Amino acid sequence: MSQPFRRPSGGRIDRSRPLAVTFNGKRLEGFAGDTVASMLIASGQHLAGRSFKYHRPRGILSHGSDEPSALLSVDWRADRGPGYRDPNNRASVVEARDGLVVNTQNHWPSLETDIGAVNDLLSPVFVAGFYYKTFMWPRKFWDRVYEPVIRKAAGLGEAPDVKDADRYSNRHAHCDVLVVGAGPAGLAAALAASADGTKRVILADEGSEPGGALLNDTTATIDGRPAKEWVAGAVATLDARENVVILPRTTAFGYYNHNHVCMVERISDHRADAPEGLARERLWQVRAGEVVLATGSHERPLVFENNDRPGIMLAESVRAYLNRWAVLPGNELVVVTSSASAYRTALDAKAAGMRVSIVDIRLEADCGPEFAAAKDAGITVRSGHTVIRALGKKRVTGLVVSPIGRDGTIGEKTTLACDCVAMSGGWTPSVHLFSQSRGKLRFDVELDAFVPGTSAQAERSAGACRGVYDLTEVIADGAKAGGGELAPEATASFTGFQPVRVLPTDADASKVKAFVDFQNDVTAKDIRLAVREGFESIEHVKRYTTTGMATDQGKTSNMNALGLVAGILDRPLPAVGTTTFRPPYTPVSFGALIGPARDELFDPVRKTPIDPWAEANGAVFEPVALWRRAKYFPRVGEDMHAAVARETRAVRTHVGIFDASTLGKIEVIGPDAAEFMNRIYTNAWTKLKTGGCRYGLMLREDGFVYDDGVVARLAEDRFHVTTTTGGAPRVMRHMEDYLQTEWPDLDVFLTSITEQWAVIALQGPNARKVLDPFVTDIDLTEAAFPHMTVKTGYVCGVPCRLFRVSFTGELGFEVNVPADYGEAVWKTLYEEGQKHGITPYGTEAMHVLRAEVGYVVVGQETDGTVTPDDLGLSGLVSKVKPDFVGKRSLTRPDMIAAGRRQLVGLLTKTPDEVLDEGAQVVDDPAQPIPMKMIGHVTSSYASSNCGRSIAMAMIDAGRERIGETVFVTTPAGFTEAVISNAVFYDVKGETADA
Amino acid sequence: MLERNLARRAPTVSPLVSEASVTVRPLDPQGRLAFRIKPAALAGRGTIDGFDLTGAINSRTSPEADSGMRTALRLGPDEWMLITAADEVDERCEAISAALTGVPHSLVDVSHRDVGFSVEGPGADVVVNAGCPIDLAAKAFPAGSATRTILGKAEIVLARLAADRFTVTTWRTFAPYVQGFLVEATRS
Amino acid sequence: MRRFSLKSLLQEAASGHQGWERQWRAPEPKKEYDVVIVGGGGHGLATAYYLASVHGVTNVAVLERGWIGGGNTGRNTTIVRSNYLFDESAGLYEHAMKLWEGLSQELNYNVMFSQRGVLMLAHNHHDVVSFKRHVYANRLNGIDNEWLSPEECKAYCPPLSISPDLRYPVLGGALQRRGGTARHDAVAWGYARGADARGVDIIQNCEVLGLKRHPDGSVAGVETSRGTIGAKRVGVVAAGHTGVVMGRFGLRMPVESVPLQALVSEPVKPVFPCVVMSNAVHAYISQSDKGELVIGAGTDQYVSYSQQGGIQIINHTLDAICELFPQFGRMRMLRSWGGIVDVTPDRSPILGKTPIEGLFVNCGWGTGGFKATPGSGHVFAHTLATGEPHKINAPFSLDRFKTGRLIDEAAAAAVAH
Amino acid sequence: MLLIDCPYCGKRPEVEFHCGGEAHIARPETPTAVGDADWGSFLYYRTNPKGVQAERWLHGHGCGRWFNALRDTVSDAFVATYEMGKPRPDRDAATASTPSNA
Repeated sequence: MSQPFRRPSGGRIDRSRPLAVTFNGKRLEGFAGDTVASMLIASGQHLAGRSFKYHRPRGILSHGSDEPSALLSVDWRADRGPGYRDPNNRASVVEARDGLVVNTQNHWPSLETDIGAVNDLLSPVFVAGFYYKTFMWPRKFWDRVYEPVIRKAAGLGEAPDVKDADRYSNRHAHCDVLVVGAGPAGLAAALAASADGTKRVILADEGSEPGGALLNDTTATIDGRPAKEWVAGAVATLDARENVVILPRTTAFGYYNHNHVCMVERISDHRADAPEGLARERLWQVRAGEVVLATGSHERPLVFENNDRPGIMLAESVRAYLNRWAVLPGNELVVVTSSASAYRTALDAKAAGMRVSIVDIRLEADCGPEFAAAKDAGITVRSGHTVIRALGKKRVTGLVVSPIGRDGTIGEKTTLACDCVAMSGGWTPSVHLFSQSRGKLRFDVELDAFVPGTSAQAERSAGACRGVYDLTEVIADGAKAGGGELAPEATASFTGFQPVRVLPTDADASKVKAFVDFQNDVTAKDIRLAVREGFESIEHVKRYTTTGMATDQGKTSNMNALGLVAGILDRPLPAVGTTTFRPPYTPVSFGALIGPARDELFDPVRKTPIDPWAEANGAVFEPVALWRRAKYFPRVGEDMHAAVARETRAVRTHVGIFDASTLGKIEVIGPDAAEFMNRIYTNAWTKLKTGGCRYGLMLREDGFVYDDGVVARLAEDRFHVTTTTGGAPRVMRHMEDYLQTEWPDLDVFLTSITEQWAVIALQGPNARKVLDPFVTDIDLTEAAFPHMTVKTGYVCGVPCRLFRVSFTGELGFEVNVPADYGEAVWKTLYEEGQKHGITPYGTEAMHVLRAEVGYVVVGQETDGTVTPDDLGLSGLVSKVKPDFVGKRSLTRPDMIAAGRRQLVGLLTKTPDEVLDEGAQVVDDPAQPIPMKMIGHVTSSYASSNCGRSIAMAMIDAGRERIGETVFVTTPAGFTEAVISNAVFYDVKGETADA
Repeated sequence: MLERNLARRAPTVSPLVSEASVTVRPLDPQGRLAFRIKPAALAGRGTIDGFDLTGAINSRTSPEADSGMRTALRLGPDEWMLITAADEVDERCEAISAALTGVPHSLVDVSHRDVGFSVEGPGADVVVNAGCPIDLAAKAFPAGSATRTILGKAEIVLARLAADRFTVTTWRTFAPYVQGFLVEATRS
Repeated sequence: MRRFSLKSLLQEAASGHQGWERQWRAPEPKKEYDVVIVGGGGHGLATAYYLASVHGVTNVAVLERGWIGGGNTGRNTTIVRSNYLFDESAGLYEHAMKLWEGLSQELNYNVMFSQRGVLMLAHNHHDVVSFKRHVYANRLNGIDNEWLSPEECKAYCPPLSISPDLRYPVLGGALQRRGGTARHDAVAWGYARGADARGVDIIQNCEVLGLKRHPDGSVAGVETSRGTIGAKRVGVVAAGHTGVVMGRFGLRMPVESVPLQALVSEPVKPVFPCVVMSNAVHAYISQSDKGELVIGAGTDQYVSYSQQGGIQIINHTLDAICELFPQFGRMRMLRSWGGIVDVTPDRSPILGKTPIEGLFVNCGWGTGGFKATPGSGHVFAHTLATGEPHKINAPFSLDRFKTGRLIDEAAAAAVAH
Repeated sequence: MLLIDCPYCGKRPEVEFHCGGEAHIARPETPTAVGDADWGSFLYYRTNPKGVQAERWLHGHGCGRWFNALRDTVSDAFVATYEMGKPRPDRDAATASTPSNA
């Protein structure tokens, strides 16, 4: 397509840099500086999409981010393969560049011929909320028949179907003053705030260049110079100041607590030359001392029949396309307005060579100086007129207008032929961010708008976003908000408007489709229906009709909807309520919000020092909290079952080596360390000798088991505490909490040493033999180094804390060495162990081994509702200590009630049947549903050492029921099992407890 | 001691390089001691074993002249991270303990727990701010500052040595993530 | 009440829909009611509806501070399921599920209950065991819930990534096929319309300021911003504001109110067939009839009545969503919002008597109240009508915080619900 | 994201902190002497005010200290932060002022 509607000169486009994009498979030409919308208009193409519900032809309504209609699917980098396409892009903000592939949405088979448009004919049925009233019969038909049809019809574009191929980045920033919006108010504010050089200022604007509405303006002057020169001067000044950061293409979308403002910067989408790998967008998380909101205002459409026809645009947008992009939105323009500002459009269009007339809803007497200006320019103005309807379908072809009589009667109708309509119903300050900041809005009757009232944070609004429209005042207001003063001489603006909700008409209001919300296809009659049905709060109206809920978040529709409801109810507008604005101001990509947090940077993967060896030796890993742990080490041809059977046998017959580095470790130091331990754990610590170890059990204050682990006393005032892998951070916090808030008098310090030490467990009868050659200064004999003791010394020449402990029941050592040496020590021991049948084992074998000897795992046997006694561990609960965390709760009535679930073993009748972990237990599988469940399986394994399956379970009063037969659920039904003690394996030879 | 027979292996931080102006480089091993003492118990001792403990909370004190590199990062009212040469940890521990005989305190060797990176070059602060939400302006976080904070989803200790030079220290298992995060940030 | 049907819709279409009447009246409050319900959300309106329809108690007022359904009813991610672990919870939520299944017809209001299935993903061994425990318990309680392999999860939810390279690979999932979503606003409106038609007064913009009591201490009525209203019994169903209302009545409650955030994407054509919940990575997602991806995030960590949380919560949730569904990275967040949820120590609701005779409370639903709406209303109506709890809600007493007989679904399953 | 004035570190972002719930709930001196109802109240009942509340925060990813704060639960504005062990500032009735983050 060529550019028949491109003006021969002017505009903020670079005619030396032509470009082309692909639109619905056709070539569309334009210049650097164009948007896709301006290119469409240049080519004469106004039809740009189909509407959400009725599939009506839609054009381009606006020139900015408030565009509700012209939504496109854009493939930003079609040349780089898939992964760069996304739907619902507003044509008015997609900056044109070579290589863009854009397509219209929501039609079949084509934009021009859309079968879905049949909905438009059915629209008498498809009114607001019609779906609440039908589709109820037959009952099963909703999700099977009706809903799929509705869903298919709904939605806008097609979601991407492959992984996003772009990168995104994140930036936390701080400043003294954040200015949002780089129109005249924002520029003035930034100039003032940055003047003395002491304040860090960030100036952000969603547009591609600073200037705001002045970019649309070719006639305004400031201090005698064209406004664009003033803009250029201001930008140059700001650019030169080191304390200022100017961010174009950066939308402040969320105003959160304590002046935390989030913005998205578009980095690469507009650049044809963007190198691959350049981030697409950047999320700015700005913490600002003060925020100046200079976010401008939105023009209101007028509501009349067929006001959605392509070619009908907002008046300021027509002006923007004429001046900024040098395109003619048509040849024959009718300006329909109740606002003075639209006269500027008429004048500019006239100057650009369009045939122009004005239809003003206002009476001549209510107009300002704009009226005479139009007359002087030779433009016909029909004041006191209304629009009855627009003609045309895929493009407006005319307007039926009529004078409004004194009593509101509709006079004789005239048809004005046209191919473009510029409409303006006045202005709505953009108070979104102010409202998000929790500032209180105030309704200003003069301005017919909600404006910022009381601020809730360190924030000021300036310019049009608080209803200041005259250019001179806007600049002064901005400067004031920036902490300075400016009194420029600017040309007077045409300001003021008369609020009009729905244009007067003599048509049957119940039949007429006059759109309030363009994207969601909400008409004035929908809103009337909602009110008729008792939906009077604006929130109810919104939800019932969906007005204001579209991707433009009601920027163009909210005030018209509110005003209409207020008018019907005959209430003052604020009494109907205003909608609260929620982030984001404009839609924000998930990619920008997650930033770098994807793939490897999604969540840290914590790997032990021995992990490289495990990986090299074919380990299968599993995630445990943030860690990855070796689960088992399969040999060729082995599945998990076979590998685990081999690993567990090796531990009981020879020796196994296990990476226990993930265990949480805390060093507890201080003269009051033992007293602190007494208060935190259920058992007593005072009598534990230096060099001794003890298993410790920790409760929450509510009496339920919280964590456990072996604790070693390294010195009178020093304990080495271990915790579960997943529990380490919360145990540390729990301890610090009590220490700092309840017992600040105790002289105790906590240090996390989880990652200081690599922990290598050697378990099995040959454990000592493996270790012996590498220990010179520790006597490893049973007599010198009995079970549950600890010694420090050297292993392989490396400083070591050597624990004689066991989580398998076998002879066991846990070798703690500084983490950097972990892998080397492991390898050394592993090599030596070859002589002794050493076998590396993973977490699965570890679980089996501990279950064989009846050791519980907190988090597996326990679930936050289990007491020590439930686990059969009441012996670990001191009866003597006056207090410890959780003690008091253990005597609450329900904690000592009979029949609580208790830990027992379960042995299946068929020895090789392995129960499902999580399976439920019943006494009688033949009972009717709902069945009485008496317990559940917590751990279950095939035990090679026991020659059968074993399981642990929590069973109601289980310890009294040992020997009884119960029934356990299986995927297919039930199986029989006998309740047993939760100890299944009798350790032979030198055992842990020898 | 047979120690030298064994390879000391830091976590698998990859030799990621970036063509950006900011470089992210793993630091050589250092001796690190987590030192805790209630300020009152210091009883006026300003320096212990050459470590200057007089710095304000969230500051870093390092006697420039001292080649022994005895740096103290004050991370909390009663908490310091003492940095010394990797092979001097035992000596330092003994000396400090001796100086504080009878005074409740805690001294724990965490040399192997932590891994450090330097982030250096024009715009280093911007790279750190890609994931660290604190204010790094010269006024708010001047050279000589040090604090525990967050980088993305990892906890770090951040110290500023000069306007464009930081060290980022993290627990060893978070080191690959932190390194990856910083290198990724240099690309923007 | 004018019946809704295709026939009535077509009739009205022919006449420009001029004949529809108000869905509920806007009455002035009477001097006295048999029952006053404080709180016009889904639970309160359902309570009123069942009081009238099941118990014949029609002299009932629902007092709403703002507009009905404006609290958590209209702010949640509309997930409905009943696959709870403990018998008590399963009983309550399954009771609700059965009511959901006929609700549109019962109310003559299409609440768009869509049994699209709720799939809860297991990402680690703990999840697997926990979900299987649920599956088995549900089976024995007559509640559908089944265990799916990763491949079966993928087949049920094709957009899901089950790549073993995921940070937290999908090890399987628990699927409740009868679970799904409903149209939240319609639930409030449908109950309101049904209750109104049976004589219940729904009074909006009426804030309850205090409790009026007889000399013997029992309930006499409530003080409101629209005057004193007498009542024989008062039921407080004020969700996040329960603590505030009960505070005005002189009672402390074991609840804390925290912000809970959610968001929707821009609408797209059908791309997501069911509801997926992933507790390990804190993300819930479904697609609305309108085409928006509806995504539930977590709670903020502090008490707040602000309906606004921090963006880090949203970011964290979207991290997880894009990890599981990498193709959604280019989707855009259209709207985010917060609700105020009242959370009890055991994450189970409180439904029953209070220390004040004649005063009853229904609160503490935390992040999962929407799904219980019909059941909650049904048993609370029983409680208000008879003065005694229904056997289904008897375990959910205030007393449990004294005895320690908690119903700790959260602890037992590590499942947000 | 809140900006929290740690008594030791100054204003820092919320992600460095962990909220520990209502403050000044004293753990009974002798828990065993407390009845079930009172113990249940200690464990589970919180004021949950709509207005200023005293609450505990831990600067876990910072100086590691627990401290107390007064915060308005309606505006989320902090009224004061103070060291653990210090009495609640006498500003119960104070409404949170507009925060100036400058």
